[in-house]
This record gives sequence, structure tokens and C-alpha cells, in this order.
Amino acid sequence: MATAHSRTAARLTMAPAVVLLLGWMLIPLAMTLYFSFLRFNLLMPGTEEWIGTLNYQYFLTDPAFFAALGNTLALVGGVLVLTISGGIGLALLLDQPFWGRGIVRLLVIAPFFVMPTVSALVWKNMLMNPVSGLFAAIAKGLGLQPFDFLAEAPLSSIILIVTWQWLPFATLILLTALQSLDRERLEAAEMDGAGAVDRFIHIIMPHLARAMTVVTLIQTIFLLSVFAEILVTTNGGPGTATTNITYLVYAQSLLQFDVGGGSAGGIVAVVLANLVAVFLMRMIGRNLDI
Amino acid sequence: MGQITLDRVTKSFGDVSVIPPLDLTIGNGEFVVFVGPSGCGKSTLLRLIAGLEDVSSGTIRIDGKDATALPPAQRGLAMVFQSYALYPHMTVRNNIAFPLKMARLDKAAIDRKVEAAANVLNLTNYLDRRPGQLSGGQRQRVAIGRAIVREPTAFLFDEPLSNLDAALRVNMRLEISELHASLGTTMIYVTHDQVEAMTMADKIVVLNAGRIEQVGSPIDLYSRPRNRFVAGFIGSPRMNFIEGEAARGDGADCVGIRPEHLLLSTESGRWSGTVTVSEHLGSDTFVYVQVDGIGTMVARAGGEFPVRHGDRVWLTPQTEKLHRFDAQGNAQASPVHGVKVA
Amino acid sequence: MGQITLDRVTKSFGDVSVIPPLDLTIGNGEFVVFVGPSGCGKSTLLRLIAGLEDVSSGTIRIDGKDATALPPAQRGLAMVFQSYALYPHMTVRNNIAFPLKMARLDKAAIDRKVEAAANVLNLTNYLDRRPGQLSGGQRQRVAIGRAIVREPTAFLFDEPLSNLDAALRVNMRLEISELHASLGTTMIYVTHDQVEAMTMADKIVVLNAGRIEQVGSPIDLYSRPRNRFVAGFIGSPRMNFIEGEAARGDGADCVGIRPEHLLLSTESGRWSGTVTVSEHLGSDTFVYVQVDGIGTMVARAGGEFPVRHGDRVWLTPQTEKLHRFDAQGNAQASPVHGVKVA
Amino acid sequence: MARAATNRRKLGLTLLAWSIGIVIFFPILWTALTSFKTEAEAVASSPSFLAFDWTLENYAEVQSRSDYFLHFWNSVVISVGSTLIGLLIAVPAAWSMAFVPGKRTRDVLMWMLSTKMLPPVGVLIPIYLLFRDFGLLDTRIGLVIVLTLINLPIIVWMLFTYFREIPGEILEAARMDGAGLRQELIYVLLPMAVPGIASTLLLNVILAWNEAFWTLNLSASQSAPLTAFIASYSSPEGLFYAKLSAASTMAVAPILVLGWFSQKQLVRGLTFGAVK
Amino acid sequence: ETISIATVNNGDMIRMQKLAEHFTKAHPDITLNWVTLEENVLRQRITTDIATKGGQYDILTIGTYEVPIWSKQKWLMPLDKLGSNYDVDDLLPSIRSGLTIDGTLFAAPFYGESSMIMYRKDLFEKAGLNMPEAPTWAFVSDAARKLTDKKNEVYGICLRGKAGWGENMAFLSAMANSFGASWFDMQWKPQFNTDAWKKTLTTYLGLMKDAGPPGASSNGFNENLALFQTGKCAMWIDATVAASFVSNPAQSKVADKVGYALAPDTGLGKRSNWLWAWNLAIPASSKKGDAAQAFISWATSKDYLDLVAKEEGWANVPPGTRSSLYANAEYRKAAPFADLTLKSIQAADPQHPTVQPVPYTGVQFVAIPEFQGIGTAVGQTFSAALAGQMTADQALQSAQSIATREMTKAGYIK
Ligand SMILES: Nc1ncnc2c1ncn2[C@@H]1O[C@H](COP(=O)(O)OP(=O)(O)OP(=O)(O)O)[C@@H](O)[C@H]1O
Ligand SMILES: Nc1ncnc2c1ncn2[C@@H]1O[C@H](COP(=O)(O)OP(=O)(O)OP(=O)(O)O)[C@@H](O)[C@H]1O
Ligand SMILES: [Mg+2]
Ligand SMILES: [Mg+2]
Repeated sequence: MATAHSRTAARLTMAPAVVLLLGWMLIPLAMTLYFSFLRFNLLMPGTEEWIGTLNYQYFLTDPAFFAALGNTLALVGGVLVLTISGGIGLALLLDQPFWGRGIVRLLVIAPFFVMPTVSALVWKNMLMNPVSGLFAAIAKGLGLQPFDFLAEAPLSSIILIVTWQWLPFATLILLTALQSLDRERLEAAEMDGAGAVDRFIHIIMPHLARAMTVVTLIQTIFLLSVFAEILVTTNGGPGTATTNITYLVYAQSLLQFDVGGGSAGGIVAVVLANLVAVFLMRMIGRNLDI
Repeated sequence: MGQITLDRVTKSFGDVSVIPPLDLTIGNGEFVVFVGPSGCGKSTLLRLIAGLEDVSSGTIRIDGKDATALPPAQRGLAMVFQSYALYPHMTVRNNIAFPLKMARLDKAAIDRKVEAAANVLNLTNYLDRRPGQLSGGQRQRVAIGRAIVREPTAFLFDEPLSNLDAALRVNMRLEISELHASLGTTMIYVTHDQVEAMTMADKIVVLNAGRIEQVGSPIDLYSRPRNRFVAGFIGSPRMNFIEGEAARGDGADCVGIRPEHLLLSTESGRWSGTVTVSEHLGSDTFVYVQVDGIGTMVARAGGEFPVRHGDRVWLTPQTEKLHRFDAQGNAQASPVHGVKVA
Repeated sequence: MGQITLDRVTKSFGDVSVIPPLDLTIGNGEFVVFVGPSGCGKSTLLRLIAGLEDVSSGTIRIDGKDATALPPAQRGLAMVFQSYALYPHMTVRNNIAFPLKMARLDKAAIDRKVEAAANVLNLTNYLDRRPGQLSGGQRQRVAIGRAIVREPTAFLFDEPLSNLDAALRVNMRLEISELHASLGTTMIYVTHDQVEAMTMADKIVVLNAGRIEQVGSPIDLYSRPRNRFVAGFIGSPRMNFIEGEAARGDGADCVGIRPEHLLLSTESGRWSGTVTVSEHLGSDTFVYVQVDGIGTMVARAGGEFPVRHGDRVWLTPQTEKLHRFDAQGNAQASPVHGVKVA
Repeated sequence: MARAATNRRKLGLTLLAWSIGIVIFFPILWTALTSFKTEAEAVASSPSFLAFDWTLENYAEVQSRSDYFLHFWNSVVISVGSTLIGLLIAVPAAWSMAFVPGKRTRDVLMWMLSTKMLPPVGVLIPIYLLFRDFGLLDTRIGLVIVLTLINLPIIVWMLFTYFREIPGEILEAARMDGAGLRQELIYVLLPMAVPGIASTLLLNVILAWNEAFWTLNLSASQSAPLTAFIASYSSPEGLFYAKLSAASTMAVAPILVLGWFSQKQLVRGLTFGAVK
Repeated sequence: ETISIATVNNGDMIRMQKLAEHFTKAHPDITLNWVTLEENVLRQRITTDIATKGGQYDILTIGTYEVPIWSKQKWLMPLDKLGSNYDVDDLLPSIRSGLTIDGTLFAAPFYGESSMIMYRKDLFEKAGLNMPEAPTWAFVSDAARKLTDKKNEVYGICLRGKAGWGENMAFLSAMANSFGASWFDMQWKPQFNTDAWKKTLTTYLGLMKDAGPPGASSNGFNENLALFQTGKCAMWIDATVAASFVSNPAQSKVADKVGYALAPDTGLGKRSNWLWAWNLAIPASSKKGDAAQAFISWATSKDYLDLVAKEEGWANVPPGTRSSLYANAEYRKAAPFADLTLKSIQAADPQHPTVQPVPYTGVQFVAIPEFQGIGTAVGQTFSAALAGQMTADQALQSAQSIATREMTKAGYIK
């Protein structure tokens, strides 16, 4: 497949996608970079002036920044761990024969189709609300004190909501991977005397490694920019307990309309995202053999 | 020890009966080959013995003990799969060591056994590679290594060489035969390759639609096939069958003659016809002849036999090598008495 | 017409030179087979001819016209791939019609040609099936059908039969030979199957690491290999080579003798040794002998030769069939004069 | 491994799987049920599961407040439109990555994916300004453009992994048969990749349907999709659970039903090369 | 002509949307496009749009906070074509003054509100307590603790806890005013390190801990409304508009048991009630100014009040904008809270919100552009304190440093 002809064609066919994405990335990024060196409050047009790195100084010394950094990592990490472990469990379960497998599968994948805004609204108001939510009703029914999820365990609650949304995705990919496992390999292990646990550890888990990589990669992309769930449920609070980098940038540029500061935050977020990207590609992209 | 007895074993998948009641005894140390057309139940039978499938009814005894309900790991058998079924994420060493680890052997013993097996199989230099970095033949050897280390009472092979290319297949065939000679362990081997069956087996089991058509030594089956199915199935190129008037002359509903038992002549003989294709291998020549009134027959000539498309040739059977079958396809009173050196 | 000339053609992938400068002429109507060990560049050479890869230097001429820079579709060649490369979403009819559609033929002409091709290849009943619903042999025939309809100046086949099982391979081999006989079109055929090469080729090209070792008719290569590589590569089981003292006696650094040219005896002969493995095929017996001071040699006996592991046997070469090679492995003055009927 | 799965074991698995499935599905089920309750029942301190007075008034109320069908149609146009255009751009790119891979292929793909890691809030203002200047604010075409761009990397990746499984020999065969690049794509590659393309299409329609940041910020009334529709139901004053549930059900139901009906196709290509 | 109206998703606005067909019937050449959004989203959307001159809307729903800032930027169109029978002088003076810059009206109030106490007469009676019309914080705190009965899910007092300058900070700023605290001194120095603020916050936190509902740190207006309507709060201090919801039997289980009182004070001369109005305004860039003014004129007119009264009853009339409404006997009958609402509105003085003099206007906000950010960030820390994540002292210290930082950055503090 490698004649000069096809290589030229390849370059031409790549071009639209590459050019568009470059434009999509570079143009706003350049503008953002420029704004980040300005005093630029949307509410005070005409007062823009070059202030050098002042915006960065403020953003990076904001105590909320470190909280946000930690929260972002906790959110991404927590959801990844939960969705992957839960996904493996569900995939193993859905791979077994039982009655109504098709329907259960539909039930399990359903959350993936729900808009983040809707799921956040539903969880916050109808399930987790400590007074009129369903969990509170259940707790009261059992004679327990209702738990105030979003106030007492805000980040965990958000992790729970986001996990609920992404669990189906992880399950589907892991299930497909599991079903691609050569049955003869499992039988060979069985002949070799491996029990169910040994087969899981030594055969199934390594086989799922690649799928876990993919799940990690894709979910990280989406989890880094989790936003609607936070906006709807906690507005980043209480305090900064659920402020992630995305939300912090949002607060800066769209609640305070400090475009300069928000842009500086945006650039910082871009740098961080790229660090994560490089890390991901290095650590696990290799595993993908693309 | 390694005696395996199947007693009225049957197997159905849902409503489909794949193995009708079947009896078979495999003696200790024997090399038994299952052959038969695709889908006849060879793999199923092997998997029943391995314990990877449950029998629908009947009993499987291994060394006299009832093993029908034992899980695979406890039957003391080792299996080599067609796809090799190696663990792709483990090194060769760990692949081979896996059954030993599962048996919770201590590290020193495992190392010793793995080294020994690698030695036998010429894998010592590859112990730290992954299966993905090995050639087909090497992979197959790893699969065998994994089976050997367990010191099983019997080995089960399901078409272990069918993914290899011709040259390699010859080598691996010899290696497995030598392994059998040196270990002396019972081996059950599924194949659809003529040559493998003929050259490796102590005993061939010919299966057809789950039934056993004939059991015997390779030479037995070659020279005294019990019926047309076996006669046609064993031997390559396959036996020429002659029916109708021409067969009636030899006192049977159908007579069969193998290509290597037909004498070719450019001058005279019993049947005459024209050459359609002649295949010149150097060592042999196979001549496809359109025989008048009978159909296409294949004959083998040793070395180089200079005929080409369209030439007229004559064929004469070695009469003592004629096989006679009745209308049901069963062999009539055996015409061949003993086998002579050609 | 269908003459293809390669003139100092080379090919490198990045820094790796796969084909060093190579000259080759393929005559009109010839059936040329490329053989050689895996990775020697057979497929690469075929793809260079097809135009699927660019040559690194040199010229390819088809029927005298420079085709080096032409895209594949304009070279007038048709290719049959190892994987068949059928279009799985099209019916057999559409698969075969595809090249005609690309050539903007009108519907009636297309239909006519497709029907004709289907007729030749016995595919008429399958025209409305998808490739997925066909057996391996039928798929291969569709692939050939797709090649035929274009009425190409030459056909290129890259191991077209290697995915088929043994029995089918024999049939398809015959079919392709017949096709060549009836169409008379040039065919270039890559294989690593001995038998295919020997039986189908007008001319075999033996490749080794991108170089041409020898070009000639099958019988030529079989009986007059130009060097040890060709001698060892052509013929199955491969030629026995004897080096050192034993060879010196025959006036060469190395002598070769094919298994079928060794006489086996249980009583006396030139070399003696013990049997390690004897393979009884019924029609032949291959005996692997550990010859004292020389190593393992293989001999073929016709029919059944009753020896077993450990027996002592004697081997005697047919002297006129001995091949002599010098220290560089090149054949010395040809010892074989003409080929005689065995 | 077809050894007798005893019925007892199967029954146990069935119970386990169904309870887990129902727990996971419960929030959606609960929302749907609540949408048929009156507001008073929706907040009742001992919630009833089925035994309540079913009512459709919440749906009527929601429809009278905002034109559901306009938003629905916007959602359809935007998600399907952006996915189709994305496919149009991504197919050639994925073709070249899969069949004419170079040393940079991997890097290009990873770079494309990394563009998705940029936080959208960081570039909202610049994009807003650009959109204003090009008159794209509150237009469907504007949203289609943005969603095309943000989903493009995922589309390219999915198609790439799918194309890679198609043997290159088939495309070479087409080339030998006289097909040009365009014919090769249209007659051979695309039909063969239909399952993968269907899956890509579905996944990206779902992602686009649920994308809430850009759709909300770049639309007003004309082009607002269901994500904007739902934004007017989050915490209005008074009792709102039942209305919120009705609106949520209306926003989620179409894509959920689509997803359910096409889950086989969705799953078929949803591996991103995870399965080999 | 099509005009786009961006509005907030509360009951009065939704009612306006429904009744708008009366307007379009009278103006067949005008069609209306509605964008109804939740308050925070709405504010963000329209601010972005107007600041970048995006021009997506012709009529904006904005609060009293935005009007002076935006009109100073010349972003709003003067409302000079409201028609001859649009009785501007009928608008309540305290409301109108916030919307008028240099004598020009830049936004028309749709409804106005202050805050007051809503309480459960039945519970007070049972506990033998008697609510004065103008209670003090001491009384309110004491009563709240006495009325709390957590076992039966009755909480003494429900107050806003959800972070946001328009959420908990609206309440806390107003409360701080009554404790003699303020946001800034005359040098724009933040004042969270004062005793007055400390007293404010400890009172609030202590009260919520002892007598507040669980999960208070995520309760805003809506959550508290739901709690009160379902009978779970004995007292609730919040917007006066809530009165019509809690007294509406269709929505409220306790409709017939609600009493009203002025927001509490500490005797320093300022009560802890705020002043707010949702107003309709037109971006200066709108090309459909005339049509938009016609609509605003309709929607904020006396006739509109009559229309609502006719269609939905007097209780549902948007309150707090016109004196004439409070003179209307029918309304006073239908709305027992009318009197207190008016008193509360009149009691608020956006020009002089605090006990000490300050450089800013606005009762529960500071009318500078930076306030949204600072207010929200401070709101976050107070919300965190309410959730128990930090002490009052830590929260105040952190608020002080946030505010100082931002004010320094914005150049107020040199
Ligand atoms: N799990 C199964 N469920 C249903 N039918 C099965 C199953 N496994 C095998 N069969 C059927 O049983 C019959 C025997 O299959 P088996 O695999 O044993 O054949 P085989 O002799 O090994 O064939 P081959 O030479 O092609 O490997 C076939 O008809 C097959 O379709
Ligand atoms: N696209 C490529 N890039 C780099 N090296 C290649 C490429 N294609 C082939 N090669 C190398 O060129 C050599 C010849 O390959 P080729 O496929 O022609 O061998 P072959 O003779 O067809 O082998 P086989 O019998 O296994 O098909 C091999 O060493 C192979 O690794
Ligand atoms: Mg089988
Ligand atoms: Mg090749």
C-alpha cells in the first residue's frame, strides 16, 4: 500500500481533519493566550490593558487552585477506579448465562444515554436530597438518620454520579473485550489446574488490560472536563470541596467575567491537560499499539 | 499408567446428537489418532475425555477409576490445542510454568522442570520471549512444553499442527513421535491430515458422524479397510472406485484400487484412456486418466513418466491389491494376504 | 500478449533492501512460479509487478511498454490474493462484475462476461450468494473469476491456495492448470508448496533473499539444481547432503542424494545405520536412518517396508543420481544426463 | 466450556444480575414514574412506587411552557448533522491512517485526541467572539460546526480502529480492478465498514445529543436543543420535581430509545481497538 | 418582527410567557421567542452576550444589581417609549430609584421583593410563643431552638446556605447589615475581620446547627420553599414573593397556617431585609427597540396586573412594583402578606444600606462588577463553614483574604 501515489492521496485525505482541528485548537488558543496577559473584565469594556503575568500570578496563588487540582485528580482517579472495577464485575456477570440477559444489559447501559445535566438534576433533587430525596426516605424507613450527601461527602457524591454515568461505557468495552477472549485459552488454563480465581487473575485480567487502557484514555478525556454535574449539584462547593479545574476556570471567566484571569486559568488547564495527555500516551498509549 | 476407557458414551448438544453410544479403549502408552471428516465429532470426543464437556450419558474411566464427573484439572490429562492457546502476556517460561504454579509447586522445582522441558523441546533460548515473538513451530513447542511439565497420564492433541506450514509440519510430526517414543505416555491425537495419521499412530480410530467406522493400525486400515468409507478416507491420492459393469467382472458391486497399485503403460493394459493432467513431481508422476466407460482414475508412476495432456495410456491393476465391496459398501472377504515389500 | 520484463529492479523498505538488482523475463503465455523461503521477497516482487508498490529503481516493461510508473489498474494485470480479497458485501455476481463496472462497460456486456466466467468456473448456481456463504474453494474460484473477466495480459497469484485444505488444494491446483491451458495467458504464481510449484509451472524461479538462485523448468531444477540451495529447496522430503570425508570420496566437497534415489536394504549397502523413525504411509515408507559418521538420512521405499525404530539398515545411492557441490555450494559438472523413466 | 450450568446456579445469577440491573436503572425509572405524579405526591415523604394517581399534567405543563418539538428537532439536526459532517471529514483521514500508515500516524491520532482534553470553558469567550463576528450565534449551523469539531477526534479514532481490521488486500484488489481512490472508498471500504460506521454514528449522535456546554452557550431561542430546554427546569421556584421529571423524561427518552434499539450496532464498533 | 426574550424560570415569568398571547394578539406584527433559563445560567448567558455585543436577545431579564453597572457601560437602551399611559410615577420609589440613572429609566421592574419572616402560626401557638411584627434576632434565635423537633422533621428555622452571591450571600449580607457589619469600609477594605461580621456568622452558624434542616449548605430559595411548603420549617426568612407560594393551597400543605413578620434586627437601626427586583431591559445594540419597549410596557403595566388578576387571581399578581397595587382592596384581601411586603420594601434603603457609611450602594450586594466573583467566593467559604468543613473564624479569615486579594487585583486597594 505504499506507492508514491497512495502516499500523496494519504496526505490529501488527512488534510481536512488536521487543518480543521488545528484551526479549532490554535485560533481560540492564541486568543486565549493573548487575553491571559490582559486586564480584561467583560463587565468593564475599554479598560483592557497589558498586565503581563499578573493573571497567572493570581490564578496560581489562588488557594482554590490547589484544591481544584486535587479535586480534579480525585474525581478522575476515583471515577476511573470505580468504573473499571465495576465494569469488570458487570462484564463478568453479563457474560454468564442467565434468564433475561438481554434486558438486564439494556438496563445496565441506560445511564450512558442520559444527559449529564439531567442525571445531575435527578440525583441531586430526587435521590440525594436529604429531606425529600428517595435515599432519605429509605433511610427514614429503616429508622436511620438521612445522610446529607452533597454537604457531607460532596466530592464522593459527585464521583458517584459521574461513575453512574460512565459505568455503562466501561462495562460495554470490557464486555466486548471479555467476549473476544479465546475460550480455548480459558480451557487450557482449566486443564492446567487453574481455578476460577486463578483464571481471573492470570488469564482474564491480562486479557482485559488493553480494554482498560482504552477506557482509561477515553474516560480521562471526558472526566477532565466534568462540569455540568458540578454546576448543577454543588456549584463547586461547599467551599471548594468540589471545584475542579474546569469549574474554577468557569467561575473565573463566567461568574466573575474576569476574562483575563479566566484565560490564564484556561492556559494553565491546557498545560495541565497536555501533561496528563503526555503521561497517558506515554504510559498506556503504547499498550494500544496504534 | 494411562489407560482410558469409554463406555457407551453419548453426547448431544441440545437436541442434536453428536456422538451416538460409543465404546473405545485406549491402552496404556498407545498413540491413538482420531481421523474423520470435518464435523464428525473428533474434537467433541477429545473434549469429553478432557472433561471440557460433560457426557450426556455413559462412563469415562481413566486408569480404571471413574472420571466421568471429575473436573478437567483432576483427570491428570494434558491438552494441546489447535490454536496453541498460549497465554500471550506471559513469557515462554511462565507459560510452561503455569500448570506447576497452579499446582503450588515450589519455585526451585518449577524452575527445574521448566528448564528440563525447554531442553527437550529446544526452547532454552526463547524462555524469556513472549509467544507473540515466536514462530508457529516454536509456539507449538511451547504448548507441548506446557503439557509435558505436568507429567500427565495422557496427552490430548487437537489438530496441533494444522496452523503450521508444510515443512514445519513434517518436523513437528517427527518431534512429537520422538517425544512419544521417549516418554511412553498415552497420546490421543486428532487430525485430518492423512500423513500424520498414517505416520504417527499406533492405532487409528476412523470416525464418521460420531460413529467409529474402524479401529486398527495404519497398515491395517490401509490394506484391509472394512468398508468403502475407510477405504476412501485412508490413502492419498484417494483410492479409485469402479462401479457397475466393470466391477461386476471382479465379482463385486464396487472395486477399489489405489493409485500406487495401478501399473501405467503407454502400450497396453487392462483399461485404456486419455491423460487429462499429469503432475510431475520429480520423485513421482501422478497421471489423471479419463478411462473409457469408467471415469477419471489416478495412477502413480515412480520418478519421471513422460506423458502429457491428451496422450493415450493403459492401466493395469495389481489384482492382489484390488478391494471388493458389496452394495452396502462393506468389504467382501479380504483379498489381500499379508503385506509385501514393494 | 503478456510478456513481462524486469530490468535491474530493486526495492528497499526504508533502509532495508529487500530486492537487490534483479533481471527477469517472463515470456508470453508462460506459467511462472516463484518459490523461496518465507520472507525472501516473493510477494514483494509480485506486488512490484502489479504496481501495488513502487520500485526503488529499475524498469518494469509489460509487452514492451514501460509500465514502471503506471498505476495498478492501467497495467492490464489481474491479481488473485491469498486471502481471496473478495468484497464481502457484494454478491458473487457483483464481485466478478466489479472490475468491469470500474471500466464503465455497459450492463449487457457485463452480464454476458460474468455469465461466461461463472460458467467456466462452475459458479453459475452461486451468483447471487455473498462470499460469506461460500466454501473456501468456491471463494477462490470467485477470486479467479474476478480476475478472468478483465481479460488481463497476465494473472498474478500470491499463494492462492494456502488457505484451503489439502483435498481442495489438489482440485483447485488442477483447475488453475486447466485454466492456464485453455486461456493461454501468462500467469505468475507465488507459492511455498513444493507440489504446486513442481506440477503447475512451466518455469520455476527460485528466490533467496531477493536474489534469483535459478530459473528453469521443474524437471530441470529437480534434476540439475545449480547449487545446494536449489537442491535443498526443491524436492520433498529434501535431499540428503553428505559432507566431509564421505563426500570427498565422490570427488566433491559435498554430495547430495534424494530420498527416492537411495536403495534401502536390511542386508547390505554402501552406508549403514540404525532406523530412528519409519513412517509408513501404505503407499510409501520413509525411513529416517542415523548413518554412522554422516548423520541422519532419509530414504524412501515404495509400498510397505517393514522396519522399526532401532533396526539396522543399509543405504546405497543410485550413483548416476548423485549431485556434487563445491565448497561454495555450486554444482559441479552435471552428473545426470537426461531423465529416465523410473 | 459448555458444561452443565445447573439451573440453581443460573437462578442465582439471574437474581443477582437483575437486582444489579434494576439498581443501576433505578434513577431513570424513578424519574419516569415521578413524571406521572402530582407535585405533592412527588415529594411525599413515603414515596409510592406505582400506587399513585397517574397524571399527564406535568407533560402538558412542560409543553405549554416550552416548545418541546422545536428543541427536539434542533437536537436531532445538530447531533445528526454534526456526526454526518464529522464522518465526511473523518473517513478519508481514517482511511489514510489505517491503510497508509506512516511514522507520524500514531502521533497525529494522539494529538487529535489531546485536543479533546482542552477545557472548553477556557476558550468560550474567544469562540463566542468569533461566532458573533461570523453571525453564527444561535444558529444550528454554528452548533453543528462546533460539535463536529469536538467530536471529530473520537470519530477518527473509532473509524481508524475499525478500518484497521479490514484487510488492506481488499482495497488493493479494488485498485487492481481499476477503482480510483473515490471508488475504492465508496464501493468497497464504506460498505464493508457499515457496522463500524453505524456504531460511530450512534456513539457520536449520543455524545452530541448530550453535549451541554457549547449547545447551551452558543444558542438562544432558534437553535436551542434539548440541553437548553432542560436548563429551564433546574430549580425553578416552588415544587418542581414532577415537572422536572417530565422534562427530563422527554429529553432523555428519544436518545435512550434509540440507544436501546441500536445497542447491538453501537457495541459492535465500540471497542476503540480494545479488542483484537 | 421577532423579538427574543431571555428570562428566568420562576413562576411569575412563566406566567408572563403564558399570558403573552394577549400581547401578540394586540400586536400581530410581533412574535416572541422565549429563552427561559435557570437564574445562574441566565445571568451568565446574558452577561456574556451583552458584554460581547452578541445581540442574541432583545429583552433581558436582569436584577437590580446589573442595572446601574450596565447602564453605566451604555449597554442598555433608555426606556423612553413606554407609552403615555405607562404610569412611571406609580412605581415604588425605592425600586424605581435603583433603575434610574441620571433621571433616565433603564429597566422596568417586573416584580420587586424584599425579605421577611414567614412562620407557622400553629407551631408558635403550640409552643406558646407569640411573634411580634418586628422581632429581634434574639427572639428569632430563641424561638427557632424551641420550635425544633427533629424527630418529626420540624426545623426551627430555614435559611439559605447554598453558595452564591445571590444565594447565601444575599441573606448573609442583609443579616450583616442588621448586625452593623458591612462589606467594605470607605477605603474599600474588606470588613470580614470585624467583630460585627464575627457575630453575624456565629449567630447564623449556631442557629443553623441547632435549629436548621439537614443539608442546609445546599439549600437555596427553592429548596427552602419546598421544605416550608411541606411543613418542615417553623420559620423561614426569605424573599417576600415566597409569601404567595406558601399561602397557595394548591402548592402548600401549610397554606392556612402562615404568618408574616418583618426581618429581624438587633436594634442598630437596620433590619436584615434586602431589596431586589427582576426587571426587563433592552440591550443598546438591539435593532428592535420599539417592539421591545412595547412589550416591556405591556408586561410591567398596571393593565398587566389586572390581566393576571383576571386570569389567575389576585394572589398571583407580580408584587412589589407599583403603589397602586397596594392600594387595591381586592389585592389586599387576596394577599394577606401585602402589607408586610410593602413595609419590608420600604424599609430597605439601597443608597444607605449599612449602619456605618460605605462607598457602595446595594443592600445585599455591592454594585461593582467584581462583586459577583467576590460574593460567590465568599459565599463558598461560608457555605463550607455551614457544612462543617471549617470554623467561623477560618471562614472569615479566608473570606477576608479572598476579598482583599480580588479588590487589590481590581485596583480598588492601592
Ligand atoms: N457447543 C456446541 N453446540 C452445538 N453443536 C456443537 C457444539 N460443538 C460442536 N457441535 C457440533 O458437533 C459436531 C461435531 O463437532 P466437532 O467440533 O467435534 O467436529 P470435528 O470432528 O472436530 O470437526 P473438525 O474436523 O472440523 O474440527 C458438529 O456438527 C458441530 O456443529
Ligand atoms: N511494507 C513493508 N515494510 C517493510 N518491510 C517489508 C514490507 N513488506 C515486506 N517487507 C519485508 O520484505 C521482505 C520480503 O517480504 P515478502 O512479503 O515479499 O516475503 P515473501 O517471500 O512473500 O514471504 P512469505 O512466503 O512469508 O509470504 C521481508 O523481510 C519483509 O519483512
Ligand atoms: Mg475439531
Ligand atoms: Mg508472501
